[in-house]
Amino acid sequence: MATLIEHSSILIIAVPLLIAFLTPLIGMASKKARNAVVIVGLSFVAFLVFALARDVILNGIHTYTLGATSPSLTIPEGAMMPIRIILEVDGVSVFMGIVVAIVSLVAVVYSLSSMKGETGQNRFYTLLLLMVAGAFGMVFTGDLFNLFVFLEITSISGAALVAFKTRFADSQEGGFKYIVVSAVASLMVLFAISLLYAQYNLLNIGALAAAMQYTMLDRIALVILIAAFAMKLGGVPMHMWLSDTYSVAPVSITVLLITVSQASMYALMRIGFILYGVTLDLAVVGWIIIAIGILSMFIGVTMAVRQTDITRLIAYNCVCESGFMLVGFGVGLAVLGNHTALRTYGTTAISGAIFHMINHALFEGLLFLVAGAIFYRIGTRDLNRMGGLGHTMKFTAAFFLLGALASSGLPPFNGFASKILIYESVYQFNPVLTIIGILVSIITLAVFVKAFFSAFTGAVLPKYEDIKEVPKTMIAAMTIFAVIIIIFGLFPGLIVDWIVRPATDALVDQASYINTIMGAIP
Amino acid sequence: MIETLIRNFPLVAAVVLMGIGLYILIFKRNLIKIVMGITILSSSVNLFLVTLGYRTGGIAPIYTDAPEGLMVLPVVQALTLTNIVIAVATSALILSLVIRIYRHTGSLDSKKSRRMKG
Amino acid sequence: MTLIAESGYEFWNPIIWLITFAVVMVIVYFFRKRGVEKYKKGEDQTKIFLCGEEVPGAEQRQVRGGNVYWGFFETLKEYYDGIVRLHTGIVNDYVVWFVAVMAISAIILLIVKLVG
Amino acid sequence: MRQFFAWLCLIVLMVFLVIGGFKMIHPFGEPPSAMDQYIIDNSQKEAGSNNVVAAVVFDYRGFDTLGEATVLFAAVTGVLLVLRAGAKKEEA
Amino acid sequence: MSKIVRTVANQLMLFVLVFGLYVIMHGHVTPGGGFQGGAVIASGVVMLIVAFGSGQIKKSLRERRLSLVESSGALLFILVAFAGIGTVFFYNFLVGSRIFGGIPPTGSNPGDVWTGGVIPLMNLGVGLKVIAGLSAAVLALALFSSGEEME
Repeated sequence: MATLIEHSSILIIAVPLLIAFLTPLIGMASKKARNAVVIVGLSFVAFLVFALARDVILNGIHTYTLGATSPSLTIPEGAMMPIRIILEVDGVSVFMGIVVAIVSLVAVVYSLSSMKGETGQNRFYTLLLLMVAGAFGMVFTGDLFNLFVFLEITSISGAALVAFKTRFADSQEGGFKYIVVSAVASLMVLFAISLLYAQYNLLNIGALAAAMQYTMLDRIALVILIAAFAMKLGGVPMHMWLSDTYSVAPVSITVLLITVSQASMYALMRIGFILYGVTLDLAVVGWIIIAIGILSMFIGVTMAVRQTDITRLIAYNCVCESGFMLVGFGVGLAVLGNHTALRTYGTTAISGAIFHMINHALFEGLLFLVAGAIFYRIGTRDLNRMGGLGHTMKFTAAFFLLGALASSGLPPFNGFASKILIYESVYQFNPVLTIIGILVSIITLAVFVKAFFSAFTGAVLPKYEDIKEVPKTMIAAMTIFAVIIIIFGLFPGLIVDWIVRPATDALVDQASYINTIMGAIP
Repeated sequence: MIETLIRNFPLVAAVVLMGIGLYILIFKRNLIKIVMGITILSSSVNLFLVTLGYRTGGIAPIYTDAPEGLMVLPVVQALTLTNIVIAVATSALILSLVIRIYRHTGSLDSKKSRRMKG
Repeated sequence: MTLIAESGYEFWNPIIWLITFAVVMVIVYFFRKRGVEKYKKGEDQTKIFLCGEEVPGAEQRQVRGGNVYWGFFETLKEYYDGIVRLHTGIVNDYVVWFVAVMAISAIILLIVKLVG
Repeated sequence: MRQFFAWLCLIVLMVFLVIGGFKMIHPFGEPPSAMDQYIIDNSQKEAGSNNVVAAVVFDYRGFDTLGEATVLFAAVTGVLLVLRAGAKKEEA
Repeated sequence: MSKIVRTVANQLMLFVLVFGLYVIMHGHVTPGGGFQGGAVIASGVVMLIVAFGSGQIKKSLRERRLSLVESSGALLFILVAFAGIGTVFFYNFLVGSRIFGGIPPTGSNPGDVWTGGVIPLMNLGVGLKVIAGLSAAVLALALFSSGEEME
């Protein structure tokens, strides 16, 4: 077991890759075996993630030097800096790992029946596993160029999966937009990385953070990195690809795309808090991120109100929710240099944002799964052609209501628990932000009242009288999300104490991240 | 100032190439030209990376029958190799999507062929 | 333990909230019980009454999703005209916004460097 | 309008990047080389390879190469997925 | 294409294969490696497609076989990486052993193929993968744009 824990951080990334390479061969033989292998492999990975999370929360940061003579040997003899690629897993990384593990399992379970009858299923599962592996790599790696490579893996497999339903024109268009945007963003990220490499001849995040001088080139690299990752996570005004992409992808892929956007937000925070850390003009960078967040909240929700396509509506709501996280992180970044403010409300804001990340993945995922269930049954996403579905699809309606209430921050669901943290702390930073946030939450409720009203209520339409409930596995997948949402809503204190606090402490503690790498200089 | 320009000209050239790529991505509506713009953008990043690794009078970092002399930096060349392969993969995928879009909409114009807006 | 009270402004405990909710539900149930005996199935009071006109079918009765919040959009017409015009689904514009954000934040950071 | 805005942003960004090119701390031809020099000196001992770039690609940064191979694998799988036959009837 | 082109392409393909395999297997001694050699052979396949037409090539290069080769190449690569997990993932465990275990003398030397540890094996895996992958992608694009589709 100790050996397994020691190697777990690389196994979590490499096992999905191995299964992905095996999937085409197994799929040629039998479909059932392929599905079984995929589910068993992802469950094993999830188990590893939880074991690793326990280990990290108990024993501190976990490092793994690839190709060295020992996993903990970060710096070889005779060198003053890390040479090889190092996986550095701290609280935030395992938190994101937990999110990816849960969501990927649910996505696969949902795909089992929602993808029935489609052609090219072998490649579908292969790319899905590659996407999961890329997301794990993005959150676990401690090397900037490695981060870029995994970003590309998620982008390419995601674009191919968005265009999975090749018989629809708009799904092809969504895949095209996604790959173009991702390619431009990740190329600019690589340019910024090369700017950093040109000055310090380093690629490791911890070593770069130790050597950072915040020169002119560092500012330019910071600007490019912020813009690129904000584009990847869909912050206004770079959010337009998001609604086009999320609304046309198969929903089990959309759920994974959400976690990929969360991984991009994780990368943004890693760069802001750890890589640049206390050297940058915190207030200014914090306010830039807060401005993007406020714009995302307001424009996202106001655009969501007028949508008549249900998945587009939920996609714009995703933009709005990620605005909340950006505001929380921005406040935490703005007060990072000021210790009293950080202790009084900065850490609370960061905790709220981190807690909102997993809640966002959960309830937006649930809403997308419900939208996919509706599309699976009645074959349209247009709210104008829906009505009275609540009479026949009772479970689906209940799940949609649950997700909607959680997303608009009504008690006692998890969305409220994380939003109240953000409200309280941001109020002490700047009351106007909190007022805007509460207003946006109210409009969010209006958005979902509209969607629920026009889709589920009313008399049964004659053309939908023979609609049945969706298959068992889809119900099971939605139930997993629903149960986790209710648990998180009823015991928020436990969740915050167990996984959110360690993540927050890891994010604000730049010194220990650096010392874990650079402390081993002989 | 001017000798700095002369000295750092390769770096500036990479930046100018990146400007050309962004120009194509912004102003050209043809989908194939968009793919070209992305390729040019990645080529500019490759040029920048390789330029960073150059040492004056350096030789290739290969010891087989190597002449005497300082070797240029190998890591940037590895990064460039990675980026080249990634660019190839990306353009292959984008081109396949462009073919599908053309089959569906019969247009290669990013404005005429779009279905979703607002 | 299930208490989140960092700021001291207020506290949030889902258990207490649930108890309150249950009490309110009990009260609501009593109100409903008082009215439920008067309700008889299969009479006119259970049918839809539309000024004596005959009731249209479900298709016509259903309020379309596009018609909800009509007044809201009418009030904010200018805002929505402006904001929707920005959402051109053209991929080139997405790159324009990306470049714009990079340029603007670069200017901001440079000004900060010159001032401070 | 859009043209002007786009030109403005592009020119501003390019100006910043060119200034960055001037402001290079280490001018062209003399890069900082601590990490790379270690690799150049030790690649034959540790990786047993004459080709230092191959040593970097497959030994020192082998994980990046695994990711790169994965990217190519994903792209080829994606091409074959997008261009697959037997997709149901097309709707424009 | 005309008969001359087909004949020349047929003869040329042999040399392309030999050169590509040379580049792949000498990647740790001379410039080159798996990607480069694989790209060389894939370009040879592209030459055949240009000469004979994609429909002709489709008969001999089945997509099933190509994806089989590609997956096996990727599997070889990642399994070689896994084999080092006794010490550390990606550990170069073959240096000093009997297979490809030679250690070249430090400094400039004539070069020896029997060195490099796991690097030649990884080159081979990546080479197989790039050959099959690029050929499959180009063939699929050519077939689809010429109207007929892959099975």
